[in-house]
Amino acid sequence: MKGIMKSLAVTMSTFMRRPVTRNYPTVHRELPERDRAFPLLLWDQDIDEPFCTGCHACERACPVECMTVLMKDNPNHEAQGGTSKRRKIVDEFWIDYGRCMRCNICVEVCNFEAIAMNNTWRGHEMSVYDRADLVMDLPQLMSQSKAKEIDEWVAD
Amino acid sequence: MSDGIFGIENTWLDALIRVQLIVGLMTVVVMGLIYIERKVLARFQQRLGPTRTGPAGLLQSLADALKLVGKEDLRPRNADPWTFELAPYLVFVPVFLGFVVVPFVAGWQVRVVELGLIYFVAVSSLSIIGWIMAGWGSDNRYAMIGGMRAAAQGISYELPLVLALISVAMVADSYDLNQIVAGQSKYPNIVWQPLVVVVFTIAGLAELNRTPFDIPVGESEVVGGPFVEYSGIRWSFFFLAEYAALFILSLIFAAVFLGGWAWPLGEDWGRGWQLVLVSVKAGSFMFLVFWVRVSVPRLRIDQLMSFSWKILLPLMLVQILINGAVLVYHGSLWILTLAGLVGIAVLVKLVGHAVSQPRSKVVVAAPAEGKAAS
Amino acid sequence: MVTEAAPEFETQDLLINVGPQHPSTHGVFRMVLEVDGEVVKGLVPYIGYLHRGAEKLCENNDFRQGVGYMDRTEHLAAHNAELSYVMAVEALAELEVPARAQWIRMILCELNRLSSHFMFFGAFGIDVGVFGTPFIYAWRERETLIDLFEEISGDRMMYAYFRAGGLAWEVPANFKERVREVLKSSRQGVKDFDGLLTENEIFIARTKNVGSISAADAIEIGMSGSSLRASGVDMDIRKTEPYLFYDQVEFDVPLGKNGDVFDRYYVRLQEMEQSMRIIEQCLERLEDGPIMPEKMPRMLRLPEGQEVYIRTEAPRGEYGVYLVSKGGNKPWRLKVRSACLSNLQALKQMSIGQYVADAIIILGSIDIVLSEVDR
Amino acid sequence: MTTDDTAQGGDEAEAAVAEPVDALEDTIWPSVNRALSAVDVRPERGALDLIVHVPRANVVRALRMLKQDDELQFNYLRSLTAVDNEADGVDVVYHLYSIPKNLNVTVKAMLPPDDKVLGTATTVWQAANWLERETAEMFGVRFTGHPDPRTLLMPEDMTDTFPLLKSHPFAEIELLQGELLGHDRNEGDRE
Repeated sequence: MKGIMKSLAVTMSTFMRRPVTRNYPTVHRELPERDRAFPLLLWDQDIDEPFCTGCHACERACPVECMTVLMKDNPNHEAQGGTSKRRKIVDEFWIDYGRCMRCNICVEVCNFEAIAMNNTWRGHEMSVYDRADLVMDLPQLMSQSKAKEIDEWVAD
Repeated sequence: MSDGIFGIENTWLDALIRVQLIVGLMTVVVMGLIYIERKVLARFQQRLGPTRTGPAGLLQSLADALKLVGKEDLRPRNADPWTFELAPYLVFVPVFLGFVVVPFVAGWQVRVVELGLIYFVAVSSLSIIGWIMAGWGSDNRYAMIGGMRAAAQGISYELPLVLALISVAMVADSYDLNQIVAGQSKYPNIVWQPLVVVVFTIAGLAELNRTPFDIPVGESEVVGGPFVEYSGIRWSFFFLAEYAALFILSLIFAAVFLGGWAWPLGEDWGRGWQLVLVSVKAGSFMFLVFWVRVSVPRLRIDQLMSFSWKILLPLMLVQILINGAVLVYHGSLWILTLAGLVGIAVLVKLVGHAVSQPRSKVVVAAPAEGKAAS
Repeated sequence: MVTEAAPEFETQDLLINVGPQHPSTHGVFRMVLEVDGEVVKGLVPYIGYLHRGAEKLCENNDFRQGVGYMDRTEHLAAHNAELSYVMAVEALAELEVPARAQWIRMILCELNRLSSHFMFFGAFGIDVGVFGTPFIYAWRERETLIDLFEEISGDRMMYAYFRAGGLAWEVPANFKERVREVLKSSRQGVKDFDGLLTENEIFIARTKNVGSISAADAIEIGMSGSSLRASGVDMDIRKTEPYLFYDQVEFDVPLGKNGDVFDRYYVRLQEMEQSMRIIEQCLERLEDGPIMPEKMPRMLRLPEGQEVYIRTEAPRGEYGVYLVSKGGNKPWRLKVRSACLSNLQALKQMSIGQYVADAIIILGSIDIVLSEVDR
Repeated sequence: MTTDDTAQGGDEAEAAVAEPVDALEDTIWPSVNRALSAVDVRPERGALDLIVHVPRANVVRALRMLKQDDELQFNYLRSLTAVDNEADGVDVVYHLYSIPKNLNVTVKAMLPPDDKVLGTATTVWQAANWLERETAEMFGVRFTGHPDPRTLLMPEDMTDTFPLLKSHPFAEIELLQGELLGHDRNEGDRE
């Protein structure tokens, strides 16, 4: 019976300890800065346009091919009297969050630092009823960064 | 004791009101018990338990009840209709019948029955039939195995339970629960019969199908046992029966062994104090059951059987023999206490012996010499 | 007077289908038990429910993209899976991995062994019958470990953190304090499990001499890891063929004696203490430095016609990666040697003649992870 | 061992076939050669272990010799798989390990693409049972004498297509992300 008494002692000792439950929906745990929810595009606040120039680097590097990018000439370019130095700008950009495996390779290959991993809770709370709604188009991808909700972390 | 409750003369009406009182009390207590168990088990596991429904989760049992009532009451296509439908009643009703003899407080007893203890044992063994019917009726292999296991366990642990109650009745020399409790005003029966208390707890756990004896309903093996095919209100009957049985067993334990409402100056401090006494004693038995449920693994069916037949039963027979000898020759009751303590030591040694094959001493190997030559 | 023989009642064995949805098959695993009463007479395992063709997919992805798939082939110890794959690529490309990266890899692999073994104890405790307590203890410890992994790589279970040549990025600044903090709580977790189960008479009665397998049979069937060492075979790849810096840290290899369920449980419990010992030593040896070799080619191409079979000691046994390359940046053939697949082959031999309840425990004691079995 | 201290000796081995036999002195080739003297085998230096090519006919005999040879004692079959080399057939690869001696060797048998049949190794190690079933269903190799030739991971009736062959195509992605937009979703109501 000694062993059974020992087991009872262990459970009694945990009876005395403070519960470790995190009340998720009511209390949102503070996410580490490196948290990788889903990739999203970053907004260049001072020239008021996305960093992304639509160069397809991430689209080619993606293992699961969950991105589609279209490029166009930048109307806001200096040659046409605009303020931006980017000659090309992203026209259309879709990421299928249903296929993305969050491996962070797109962030590593992007040489304009235009894409980063969403490290906010909104990036995690993405449940939808229809799989097609998981395909994020350009406005959706840029919405959080445009609203300055993202301080992105990108490995140096 | 006034012959009718609230002074009603017509016995039929009086009996009906008492039964209604019991049913009302029971459903409230069982709902509360489910909630308390979930909270206590959670605390044992450093969790919070139900917190979402109502303040601190108090409405959890109500929510469960509403959900179960709302659920569709399924029956497998080729299940045997009658046995499947009637099984829950045969499990649920005997437990309620047991409440007739339970001595809550001095005056409050549904009916003072001369052979109260025998009546309780007889009634509580009826529910085994219900388990077998549920197992056989629902045409599911897991349920079948669960049902057979429930029958084997129920019967083989009925005997130590009965013998335990008989040996206590010998000491208190009466079967009427009221007398048994009244006789304990100076010394509770646990003093005279320590071994019987241990055996009663073990057999009680087995009757309730509680860990370490929850073999018929072991989720990891038979996925819920006999009531795997049940759903909705029918399933909740099984669930309520389990908690009602726990409640009645803890009340009987408090009454028979810890002196019920009598022991520390129960008579002269009036009903309020008696109520406190009974609830503390019953509560401590229930807390012990929850505590064991959280910390002890489940026995295998053959170990369970051999434990009852080879260890509990012989011990109980010897105990009754000693009781008889001491009581017939009017020896002092303290010999019984001594015999009981020796019995417990023997029980512990037997369990230790049954388990103590030489445990493999783990040899820590010296690091392998040389690196891999490919 | 010849009494006519009693009619021979032909008893029929019961076929019980355990899984693929069953509380204790640890994933989508199905076995059909042929049961006579309570005794198991036959057992036919069915696997393949979780087969995603990881090996075929890896043939279509280059060496950086493949790391993500390797996590998915071993979801409880993704670091160990990535390690084998990455070491295979480095062996073929003859990349020189800096010391700091190797120490960090060792620490993360051992931490992942802890979290994987905690998962084993949690699930095994429920199989044996304790109502949920081991599982919640396991989850309490795993949560602290997984929070640490999230702070380092950003993901809870699918890290994709190792890269051919080193690590994807630097560990956070407070890495050492965080690891020591997590170790403190893991030590408490191991103490809880030891107290709760190891000496419990009912646990011993349930697991002693159940489903035992001899050393010769275990070797014959190709078992590996704790299940093999529980039968007394001294084979731990960290000792016999040391990789990373395992030859520069001292630790012991616990062995069982009669290869039953209790030994498999107890060997894993002691392995956790050894892992913590290793992590302590690694933390002292960890010093600053680069985590990637300087001259890393932008697009990693492997030499023509080379092949290598790298094996490392994952929590469940030998996790091997057999990489064949015919030049280019994609592997020609990538075979993942799964420890659980070989360990599972012994299930039938261990379970015949035991009770139904024991067959469930024996399955639990092998600690299978279906994503590794089915790849 | 770490990849930097190469235990293979100084000279860099050039193409496998033309390798002078004595260059493999430091590996276990001499003892393997002695053990397999009855079989004509061709050694090759692998990145980590020694590779021995054995003709298809007497692979099982060679494996049994390696297992029973008391100086080598390869009593542990690490892994068994196949490599599809398209034109020049399928290589069946056996990775062996000797627990007492702590030695490793890789045995390879080359099968012509049209006649992929080979003796079963389950008579030598039981470990080969499931590994051969998986190789059979993935590469179409038929192991004669296998005790239980059912499929392992594939569904029972899928015995005609062999996924891991190079000829088996990768499935196309059903819908490129852009086309999903055909799903009529008016802009701007997303927020």
